[in-house]
Amino acid sequence: MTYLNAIRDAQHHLLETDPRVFIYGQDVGEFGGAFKATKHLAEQFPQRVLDAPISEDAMVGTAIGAAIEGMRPIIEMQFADFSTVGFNQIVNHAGAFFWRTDVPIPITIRLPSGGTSGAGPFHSQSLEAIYAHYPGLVVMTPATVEDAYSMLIEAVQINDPVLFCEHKYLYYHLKAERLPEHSLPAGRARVARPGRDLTVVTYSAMLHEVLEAAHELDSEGIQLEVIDLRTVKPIDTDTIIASVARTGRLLCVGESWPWGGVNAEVVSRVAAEGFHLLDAPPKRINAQDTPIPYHPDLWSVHRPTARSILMAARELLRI
Amino acid sequence: MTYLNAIRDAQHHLLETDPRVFIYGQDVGEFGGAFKATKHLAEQFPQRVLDAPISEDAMVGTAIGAAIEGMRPIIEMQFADFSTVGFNQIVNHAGAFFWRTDVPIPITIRLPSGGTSGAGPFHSQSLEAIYAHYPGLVVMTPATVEDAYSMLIEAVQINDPVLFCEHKYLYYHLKAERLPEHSLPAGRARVARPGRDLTVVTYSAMLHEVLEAAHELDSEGIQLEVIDLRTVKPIDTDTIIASVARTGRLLCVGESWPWGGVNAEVVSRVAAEGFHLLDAPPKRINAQDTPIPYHPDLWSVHRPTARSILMAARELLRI
Amino acid sequence: MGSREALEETTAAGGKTIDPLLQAYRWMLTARLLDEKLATLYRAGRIHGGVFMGKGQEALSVALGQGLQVTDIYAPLIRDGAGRLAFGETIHDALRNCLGSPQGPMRARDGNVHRGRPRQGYLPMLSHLGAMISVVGGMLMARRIQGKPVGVGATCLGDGGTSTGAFHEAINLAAVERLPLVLVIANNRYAYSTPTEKQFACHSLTDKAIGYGVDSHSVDGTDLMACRNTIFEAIDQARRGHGPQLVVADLLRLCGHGEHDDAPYIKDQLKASPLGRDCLEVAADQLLGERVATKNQIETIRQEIVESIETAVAEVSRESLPCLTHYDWCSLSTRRLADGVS
Amino acid sequence: MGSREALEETTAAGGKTIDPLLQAYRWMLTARLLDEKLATLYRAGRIHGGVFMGKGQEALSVALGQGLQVTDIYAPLIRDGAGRLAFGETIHDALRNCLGSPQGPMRARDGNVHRGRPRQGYLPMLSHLGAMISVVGGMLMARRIQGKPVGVGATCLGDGGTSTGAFHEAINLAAVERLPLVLVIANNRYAYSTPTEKQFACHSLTDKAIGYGVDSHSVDGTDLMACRNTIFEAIDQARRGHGPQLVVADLLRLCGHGEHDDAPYIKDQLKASPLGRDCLEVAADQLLGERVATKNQIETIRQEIVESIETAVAEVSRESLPCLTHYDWCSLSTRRLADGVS
Ligand SMILES: Cc1ncc(C[n+]2csc(CCOP(=O)(O)OP(=O)(O)O)c2C)c(N)n1
Ligand SMILES: Cc1ncc(C[n+]2csc(CCOP(=O)(O)OP(=O)(O)O)c2C)c(N)n1
Ligand SMILES: [Mg+2]
Ligand SMILES: [Mg+2]
Repeated sequence: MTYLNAIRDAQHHLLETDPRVFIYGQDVGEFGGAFKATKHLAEQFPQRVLDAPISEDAMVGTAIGAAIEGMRPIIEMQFADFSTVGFNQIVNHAGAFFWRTDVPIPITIRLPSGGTSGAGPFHSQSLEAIYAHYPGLVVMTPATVEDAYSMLIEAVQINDPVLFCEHKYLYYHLKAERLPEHSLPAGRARVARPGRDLTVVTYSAMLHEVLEAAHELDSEGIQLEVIDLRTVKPIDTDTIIASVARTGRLLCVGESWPWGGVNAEVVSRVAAEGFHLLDAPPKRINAQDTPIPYHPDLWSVHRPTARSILMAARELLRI
Repeated sequence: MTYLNAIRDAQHHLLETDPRVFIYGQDVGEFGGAFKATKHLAEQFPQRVLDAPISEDAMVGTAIGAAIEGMRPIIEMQFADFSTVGFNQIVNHAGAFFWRTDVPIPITIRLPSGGTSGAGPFHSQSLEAIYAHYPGLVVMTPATVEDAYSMLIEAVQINDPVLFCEHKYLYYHLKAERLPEHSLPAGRARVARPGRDLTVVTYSAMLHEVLEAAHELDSEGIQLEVIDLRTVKPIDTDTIIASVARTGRLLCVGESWPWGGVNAEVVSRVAAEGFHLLDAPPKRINAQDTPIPYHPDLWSVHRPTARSILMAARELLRI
Repeated sequence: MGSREALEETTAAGGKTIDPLLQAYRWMLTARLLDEKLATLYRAGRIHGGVFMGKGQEALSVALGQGLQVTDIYAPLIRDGAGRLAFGETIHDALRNCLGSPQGPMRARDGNVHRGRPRQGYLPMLSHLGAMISVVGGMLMARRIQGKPVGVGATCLGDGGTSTGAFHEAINLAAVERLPLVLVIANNRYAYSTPTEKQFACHSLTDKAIGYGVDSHSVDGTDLMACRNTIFEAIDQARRGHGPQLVVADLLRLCGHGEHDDAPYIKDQLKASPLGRDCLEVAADQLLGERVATKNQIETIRQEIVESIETAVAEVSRESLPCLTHYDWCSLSTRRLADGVS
Repeated sequence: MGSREALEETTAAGGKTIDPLLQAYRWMLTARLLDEKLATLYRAGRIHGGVFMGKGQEALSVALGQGLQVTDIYAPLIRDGAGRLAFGETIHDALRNCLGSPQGPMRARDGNVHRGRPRQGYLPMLSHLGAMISVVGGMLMARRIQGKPVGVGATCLGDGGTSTGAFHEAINLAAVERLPLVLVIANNRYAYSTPTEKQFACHSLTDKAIGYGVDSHSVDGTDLMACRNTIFEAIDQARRGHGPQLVVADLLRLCGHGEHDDAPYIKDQLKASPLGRDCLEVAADQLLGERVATKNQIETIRQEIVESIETAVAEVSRESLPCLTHYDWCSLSTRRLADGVS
């Protein structure tokens, strides 16, 4: 079971069990989606898996309208990067509707996110921070096959707009034996690996870089405690603070751009609420503050890697 | 000389001294703009102050093209909130162009920003954090009449895309005797008021709420050191850290939403680079995490005010 | 499910049936007088932000509100006070939204023309022009998927709004899906200060319909009877499965963009042209011509309306202010997922 | 300032003049063979990300590239390999961009079809469909403001791209400003897997021109001579001040969306229809029919091209990799304003 199949299966499950669910997006129908995340779904649910024109703004508007009428639409953006065209409907219409009218908007927008080799500046972006800044939106960033499955199901069940940031690099790279029977609820972070020396907070594909670094440091007798945020809005501050209370040190790792964003928010919370728990200054690692490069070699050093995480962790432990 | 007039005069100066400058936006021509920031300019520079259709995406695209041909366009958004419709061109096209092609894009996008009484959810937004998160953009947030003037001139002279977040509340409320002859360069923060007890970092309209609080606390013998960021990307970390080194305490005040953004970025930098300078946990105050309310009473408690800043400062000093 | 017209006949005050044309006129006049009242309240500092009026657009607006059924969908725009009343909005709700009453449809959170009751198929506009069209389309698509009666979805746009990408994407999508959407464009010659020649270059806005493969209708927006005929026809076509209907009405904005704007840019020549006719006067003449009402009756109606507006202002003014202590700053319906809210 | 055609005649290899039709064919064939080479490199793992090919679109593409002058503006799209060559791009640059050479036009920062040299009026596409049109418009507006010769700005879009708000806003703006814009729409029947009936509902895409008040032209996109005639005419009209020109070409995508896609969704019926003709074969027949070249000459040309592509691949493969130590991660030209960069 790959991360991608988990997303497909979650949608299958949702279509099968909830008549309010339908999927709308470019090429999601007969073709099964650019990444095959809706493969065979149109055959089984012909009126509920629908091809959209290349109109991201209208696609999201359509979903909002359908939600008002009691449906639970899933919108697939072909790439997260193209959601910038539907931006206004997402942040201003979907995000503000419940607060303005008391009518909830249960839509899920799937954003195939993050970098892959050779994808370049406009097929690689991680936009979780952009959407998390606006009120009224829930932002999920599943890092495991199990979460890809259970969180997508939860996203659709949630009564509010959810931006579901699924990572394209994990689509095929990540596999699991079976799908989960139980899972943490949205809004709860997970201690992906316990450790006593340093808390590393991360999410999405970066979890695996962090785990790789943790594994390597383990052989040096250094124990990282790794926290997978799972949702970046809301952020589960309690789990983070509890970990920092144990380790006294904080490193935040994210694939998105450095200015603002998840890392800044996590560091700010820990600095405010867990100041006296910290034995050393908190540290952040992000991608470079440039567009995401096309060349595989450039790409591989643009974003954080196990290697750069390892170096940062060592440095932080030296203080 | 009001803040608004300073913006008008800066544009007049630019049109007069630089033939590469032109202004493009809805109703900016004969009518002089929704806020009269381009009053009489079309009369004096008839081919260079042009009315645009209601097409924010195409307006920004037009500016990008003109910049490629050597012009220095100023785009007026009627309200910052409507820039969400031109979002893709701003962040993906303008922001990434120089890095991709080595051809700079000197455009200035004026965003009438921030809340005023009765303006409601879609005529009140502060989007500096959204634009600052993307690479390739400079984000200015002038808080004074002098800066409104000199920074707008500098914005247009800068070879890169500048988001010029001018605050609508300051348009008429803020007055100065005369325009400045010298001013700090972009990227440099200003100590707006020296003090020894607590560093308050802020920008745009919130500067004046902070100064009011500082004034009030002064009579209690408490001295706030107030820093006006002026540009929020880049952030002048040095000036902030130097101040925290003197005061040992940090409060960040911003009108935008709480998740991420300028405050989170400032706190994170101070926590990382000035950790041992801090005698108490850093603190942030923002607007509530909801759309900006219409009712004047709700609006007045949605964003930080002198009163809430004062309370936060007192609390921080008690630690 | 009866049409609003049928409804009116049975529900008119005192059980008396009231002629639909006269009812239209009553709503138009109510909208006009309510706008004037709002302008006064704005100038008196009792309304913050802005007041946007429908002067000159009442005939067009009321026709759409009146042509829809209660189960239809309606997403009006800035200048649709008359249509809102016809679709069922009360004077009280309109006032509440402008005065910021927590009892209003948007509970003082959003204001002025941004009001609606989505559960009743009546949508509050987003400020961003063009944004409502796809939402109405989505509601229609949902009903179709659900296998429910779909009804008609109607929404409005200005000449300026046709320049938005949102308009294009939404009407194109509606055309592809052949949705029963009625899109009424009020070509009132200006978008704020911008004249149509800086907004589009087609000969007539109805030409846009050809580019989308949808039906179009054009009508003199100053003429109530013409508006009713044309718009009822468009609604009927949509209801009978002919896909989206684009209605373009020619008229002139007889006021500023908002109450703050005295609109010096509107050309005298246009004001003096047939476009500059006041639709309210045209409608009154039609009432008299059709012998639906007498001058006296019209005058009585006016007085009744003035009185009901005054009463409503007095009542709404007594409604409570938002309570600021423990105000609910939660932007999610799922409270446990609200970040930093307890 | 001579046209590209005149230029060709004097600069053709060996000083010999070369017939423009033959030159068009040469570029078409080069584009086709280069695409095939890229596909091979992709399958061999030497190109990451994707390869997007112009198979079936070479005639249309080359006509536009060939019709433009060196001082004109050209913003091609995904399937415009032939037009790029005609506009002056070298095989080396195309390869560099796909193989990620730092000597390429985008210096390995952007890749595959996202390449251009803006200083030479040749724009690199943004992925977001429709985004280039307003940028070309802005370049034309700038030249007009500057009082310089404006020239013509040309750009391309697919049938799917017409559904974007960006397309609408930009062509409408160009129409209002009466800019000398040529917009070529390749209606190749599919947007990725999505057929045109799910993309628009108008009878012909030329109908859209009516809605914008611009001229339109339609052409058989499989026919090189027809494409040259029609597109040259459109360019000429734009140059002579007739405002934006919309050219709609009918054809079929003869490949997958990208090299990864074997396009099972393309209907056999379409493949068997006149739309499914291979424009390269049609062009070869035209060359023979016009007695511009013999079969032998065409074969010689093919061999020359194959050789020059092989040479270019060998040369570009030897170019250096991006140097990762001290790589310049600065996204601003004003270095002192770059946040966190020293
Ligand atoms: C996307 C967007 N851009 C700008 C505005 C600001 N704005 C509000 S109303 C208006 C003019 C609208 O003109 P028109 O569509 O003709 O409607 P009218 O006011 O004439 O009824 C503008 C530019 C907006 N609301 N939305
Ligand atoms: C705004 C936007 N949405 C989605 C995409 C993803 N995408 C890339 S190409 C494509 C299909 C384009 O079809 P068409 O315009 O007909 O061009 P063709 O591929 O047929 O040449 C899509 C959906 C995109 N590039 N931009
Ligand atoms: Mg108008
Ligand atoms: Mg196509």
